[in-house]
Amino acid sequence: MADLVLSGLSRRFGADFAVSGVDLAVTDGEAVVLLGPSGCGKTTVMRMVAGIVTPDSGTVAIAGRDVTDLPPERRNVGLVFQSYALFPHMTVAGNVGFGLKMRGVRGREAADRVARVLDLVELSALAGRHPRQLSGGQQQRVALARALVTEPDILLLDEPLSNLDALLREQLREEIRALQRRLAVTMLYVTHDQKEAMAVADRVVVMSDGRIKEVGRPVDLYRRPRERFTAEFLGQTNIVAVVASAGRLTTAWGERLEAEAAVGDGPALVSVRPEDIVVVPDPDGPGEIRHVAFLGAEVEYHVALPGTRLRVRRSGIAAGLFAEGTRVAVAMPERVHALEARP
Amino acid sequence: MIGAGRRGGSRAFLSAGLFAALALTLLVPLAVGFLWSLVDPRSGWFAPALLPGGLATVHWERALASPRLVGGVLTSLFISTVVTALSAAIALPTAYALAKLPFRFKRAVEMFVLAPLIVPGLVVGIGVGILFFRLGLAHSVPGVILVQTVGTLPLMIRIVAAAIEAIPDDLIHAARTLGAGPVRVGLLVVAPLAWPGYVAGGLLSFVTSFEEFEKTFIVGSPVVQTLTILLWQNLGGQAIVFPNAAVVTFILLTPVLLIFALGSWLPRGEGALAAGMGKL
Amino acid sequence: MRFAQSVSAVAVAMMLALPAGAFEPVGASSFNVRTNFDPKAVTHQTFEATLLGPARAGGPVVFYDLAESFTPLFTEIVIPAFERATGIKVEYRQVNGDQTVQQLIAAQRAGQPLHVDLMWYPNGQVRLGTETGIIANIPLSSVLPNARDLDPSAARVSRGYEHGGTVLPWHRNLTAIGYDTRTVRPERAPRSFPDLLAFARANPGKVAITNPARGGSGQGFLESAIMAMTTAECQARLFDFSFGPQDAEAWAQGPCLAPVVAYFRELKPHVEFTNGNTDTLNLIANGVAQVATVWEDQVFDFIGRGLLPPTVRLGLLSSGQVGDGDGMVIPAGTRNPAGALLFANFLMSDDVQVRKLGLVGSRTARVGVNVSALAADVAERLVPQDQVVTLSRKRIVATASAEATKRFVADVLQR
Amino acid sequence: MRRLPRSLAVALLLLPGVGFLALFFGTPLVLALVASVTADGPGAKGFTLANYRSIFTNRVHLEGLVFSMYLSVVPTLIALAISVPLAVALQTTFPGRRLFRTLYQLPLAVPTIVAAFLVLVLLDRGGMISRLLAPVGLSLPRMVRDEYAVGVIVAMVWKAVPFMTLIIAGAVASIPSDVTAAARSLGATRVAVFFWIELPMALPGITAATLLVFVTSTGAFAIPSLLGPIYPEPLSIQMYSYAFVENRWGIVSAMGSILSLVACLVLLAYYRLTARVGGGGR
Repeated sequence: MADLVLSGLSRRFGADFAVSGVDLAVTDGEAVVLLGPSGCGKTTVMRMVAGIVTPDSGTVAIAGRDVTDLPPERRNVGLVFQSYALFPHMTVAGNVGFGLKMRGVRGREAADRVARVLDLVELSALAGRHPRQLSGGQQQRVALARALVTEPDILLLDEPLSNLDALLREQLREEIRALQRRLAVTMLYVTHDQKEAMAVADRVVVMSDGRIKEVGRPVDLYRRPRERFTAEFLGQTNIVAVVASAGRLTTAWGERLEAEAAVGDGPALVSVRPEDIVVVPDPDGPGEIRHVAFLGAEVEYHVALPGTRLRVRRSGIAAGLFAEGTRVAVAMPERVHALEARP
Repeated sequence: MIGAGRRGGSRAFLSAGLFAALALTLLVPLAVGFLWSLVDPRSGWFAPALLPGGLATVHWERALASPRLVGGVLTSLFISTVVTALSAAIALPTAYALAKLPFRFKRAVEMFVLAPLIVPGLVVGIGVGILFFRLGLAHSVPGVILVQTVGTLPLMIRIVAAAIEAIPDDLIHAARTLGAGPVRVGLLVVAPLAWPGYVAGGLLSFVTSFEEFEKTFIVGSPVVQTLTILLWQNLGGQAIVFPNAAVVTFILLTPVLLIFALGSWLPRGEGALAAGMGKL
Repeated sequence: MRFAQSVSAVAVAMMLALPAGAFEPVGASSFNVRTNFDPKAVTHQTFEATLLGPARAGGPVVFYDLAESFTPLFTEIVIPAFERATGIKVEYRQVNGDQTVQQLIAAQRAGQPLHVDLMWYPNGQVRLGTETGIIANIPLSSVLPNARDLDPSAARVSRGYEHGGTVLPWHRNLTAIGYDTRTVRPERAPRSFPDLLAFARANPGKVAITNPARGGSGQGFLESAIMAMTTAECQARLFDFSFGPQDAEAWAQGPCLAPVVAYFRELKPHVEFTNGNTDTLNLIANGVAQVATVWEDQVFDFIGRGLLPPTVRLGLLSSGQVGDGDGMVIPAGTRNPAGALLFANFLMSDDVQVRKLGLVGSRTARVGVNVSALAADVAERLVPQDQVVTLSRKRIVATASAEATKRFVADVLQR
Repeated sequence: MRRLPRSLAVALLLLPGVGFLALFFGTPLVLALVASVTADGPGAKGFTLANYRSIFTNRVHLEGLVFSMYLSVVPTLIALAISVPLAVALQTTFPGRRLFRTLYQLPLAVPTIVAAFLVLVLLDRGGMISRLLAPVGLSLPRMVRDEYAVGVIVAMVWKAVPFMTLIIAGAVASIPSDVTAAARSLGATRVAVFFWIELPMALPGITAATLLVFVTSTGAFAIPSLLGPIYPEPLSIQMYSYAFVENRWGIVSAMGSILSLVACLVLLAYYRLTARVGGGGR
């Protein structure tokens, strides 16, 4: 168990920066998720923590010790890959026991520890199988067990669920979260899936173009993003142009809103989540429903308003399903969150 | 990607070590061989002299003026080219069947295709020699081409089969639904997509044919005189004559070097080769 | 070249001469070659007149050469001269003699004869070639005008096998002892088998002996040892052409060879056996071997080509050393026997016979050829003439030699 | 056009390749097999096992067979010991890697006779290396025509290493980098990764390369003929002289059949080995 400090990490591949000036501190036992679109550098950061990629500049410190120049085998990290990266020529038990063997742990002790961690991931019955005889979910559990058995200082997971189908993905992400809590292991988790990130993380690190955009608790980043990128990447949102004047915000169709925090006068942007907007049929309303998508538990409407177009979500159809072409009145939440960026 | 520290460092040592080993095992022998081709016959090169008593180009001049040697170069190039083309043409359907179609006795067919690589060339040569006398193919260029193809076809089939295996079935199915018959699928979809296999298999076939000795010697010599046969005559058959052997060696290496330069410009060939031969 | 003149001279002579001594098949009632001329009409006098026309009609003469060192002599001198004189093309091919014999046999059996008109033929295979019928039964030694003065011991016998003249002894050669005067003064060079053993003991690793199984210089050395060490009784049939393989095996496995085997066993720890005639010569050039078993013509040729130091000299052991020479044959499958006969005759001409001695150290079997005009620096690359006269011996029958070699491998090398 | 029955289609596709090999490889092999049990010599006819018997009773033949095996096994093992680390080293990036990867393959295309020639020129007594060492008072042990066939082995290894390395490097390259990275993160050093991960995962390629080199060495003729000791002679050389000097094709065919049999046994052993290593599932 240990904390992790990255300072000024940079790495080029060819002429391009894959990672540029990344600073991050992860406290002991914390679960931090690196979130961003593919190519944003999150995997490279993780690989520099693992020691698979060497940084051009900057340092990595685990438990207060500078490990930047240490090879992977001397960092005591556990690594889980999107591809599982199981050793095809070893059984499940052989895979899980590999790290112990490398540390000179043998015999009874090794067997006990392998059995315990297999129990933890509920795979005891499959200990004698080879990886190719397992399903994807089982394989990833083996990879997890293999990474945990050596009691690593840091558990690193690189898109661990991306090769699994949706249902399994949700199930396994809960398991990972529960395990991490139970073992109180420091975890760095890389994903491009915002739901997964929010479900797993104590804190989320949003990355783009090799840099950290924003760091925060999932709820904060979702409700009160500073950056437009964060707002748009974490779930769906409506970016609405407003004009601020003495703390009051006015939309293009004349609705007046209140800002959560002080906003300087002049044009501004606010992020309004689709589920926070209410529409009701009103022949004189400013909006018109242009598109309706029935999603089961929810209905999504695309509403045209003067100068903009809003995405609105309602749960259930208790209030009825509005047809395309219906004129509606729009109710924004009373208090909205203004982004730092201005139009 | 894995490095024990900041990039650089130990990789320079690795590089230096590998190139030193290469120089010692390849460059030095070839340089000494080349010196032998330049020994002046008037002074010779006798122990304990470290260098020849004098240098002369007389061995080269004589070789390049010799119709036998020039003929040998042409014969070798012609035979190797035809062998490669023949192997490539014959290999495609069989490789496709092995790669994509399920059928009974597939394992047996695979082993049979492998067998010519397993049986020593001398044995194949002697057996084929007996047969070719009956067919009237002995001591003829077609006979040599056929017996060399026995050695190159298994390589080509295996390597091309591995390349075809890597082609997604969906592509073939898509082409069929778009109206291409089996033959056109083979020529327009499978063959172009299997080209890394053809590159690797073609290079290997050409080189194998070019340097082949035992089978050609038994079936073709003395009427068909490839470069390796001429080399044998200067080195072992009747006499070991270092300067002549050295000249023939370097004449033989020239096209080989060209082929290699060509090969290194064609990417992915190596991977296809390894895929074909990596598992028998 | 004198040849062109001789063609016209003979043509003139032909008009005056009467046909004499027609040529008959050897050992059979008919010829085993197809000819487009009448063999009965070919005499020394009518030779060229009868053959030139059919030879020119027969296409190029395909000629197989089994020796590496003669290539320049053939391709640069002899063949161009022959082509100029007769207008008949010669296709030259260098071959492996033993392999070609097998191919001729296989081709003959398959009924698809190999196209070769004249072949320099390995003399150890004359028995096999005659028995399998691949050699044309034309008595070359008596047919060719230029062969009229052959040494009688060479004309009809090759390595103890009597072939009746089908093999033309165009080349004579000696196995000898070579030594490098950089390290061995001529008076210290071994002159006898005991000398050689003593020298080898005193200079371990400095004597190179060609493996008799891999080279004639070694096999000749073994034959010379047999001649020197076995009883007269044991040698009784060594020049008897009826000494077949079974007889030879019994003889070689019997008590006769015991002293020879004993000698080689004593010699073995102190010498280096090599993989062939030229392998031995390269050891001399490398400064490793000081004394070695060699062929006279190869030493001569290698010195001339800068492959052996000019300090190497030759000598024969005092108990005598054997020599012989591969001869020319016309294969039964020839398509141009007339051309082959003309070319073979040309090879036996004075001029070719003299030039090949000066160029490649190949002696002549013709007694009438004057070879005394050799330059001194050329002559010293050969075995001294007095030793040739007194110490050169005929080779024993090939069957005995082959079986003795097997005994050598089993009882000397194997231990 | 009607669709061909599947089995007919397969047969038609297989025909060119398999038919060619059946005609020009299978038939001669059968002919050789027949010749090996047919009595030799002029006029001799009929079935005999004498040829095979003589291989196992005549000491010159038997020791030749053993020597053939020696000349197959030893160069193969040495080439293996060089090729596997080299193949792994080639996976890392280093300055001049592309050039090296082209150059090291060169001996692949050099005829075996040339390899023998270069060894003869360099390593024979009084050869280039001896001459270089002589001034400093060192001398080379006998490496050509010596009883351990060092020169033969050097030439064969020189020829085999590029071929083996090429195949093994391909096999190692196909190991996903994630797998080796996972092993490193689990505490395996570079060396441990080699022995525990890369070696076993590349095993099919390694054994395939081993097999092919073994077989090539078994039938090698030119190299032992030029560099080998004068006794024993490997079967390949004995075959040559029986065939072309003595005209005894029966024993030649028998020796060839024995060599082919050995090769087939090694092939079967290969299948057993790879089936076991890769085993455990489908």
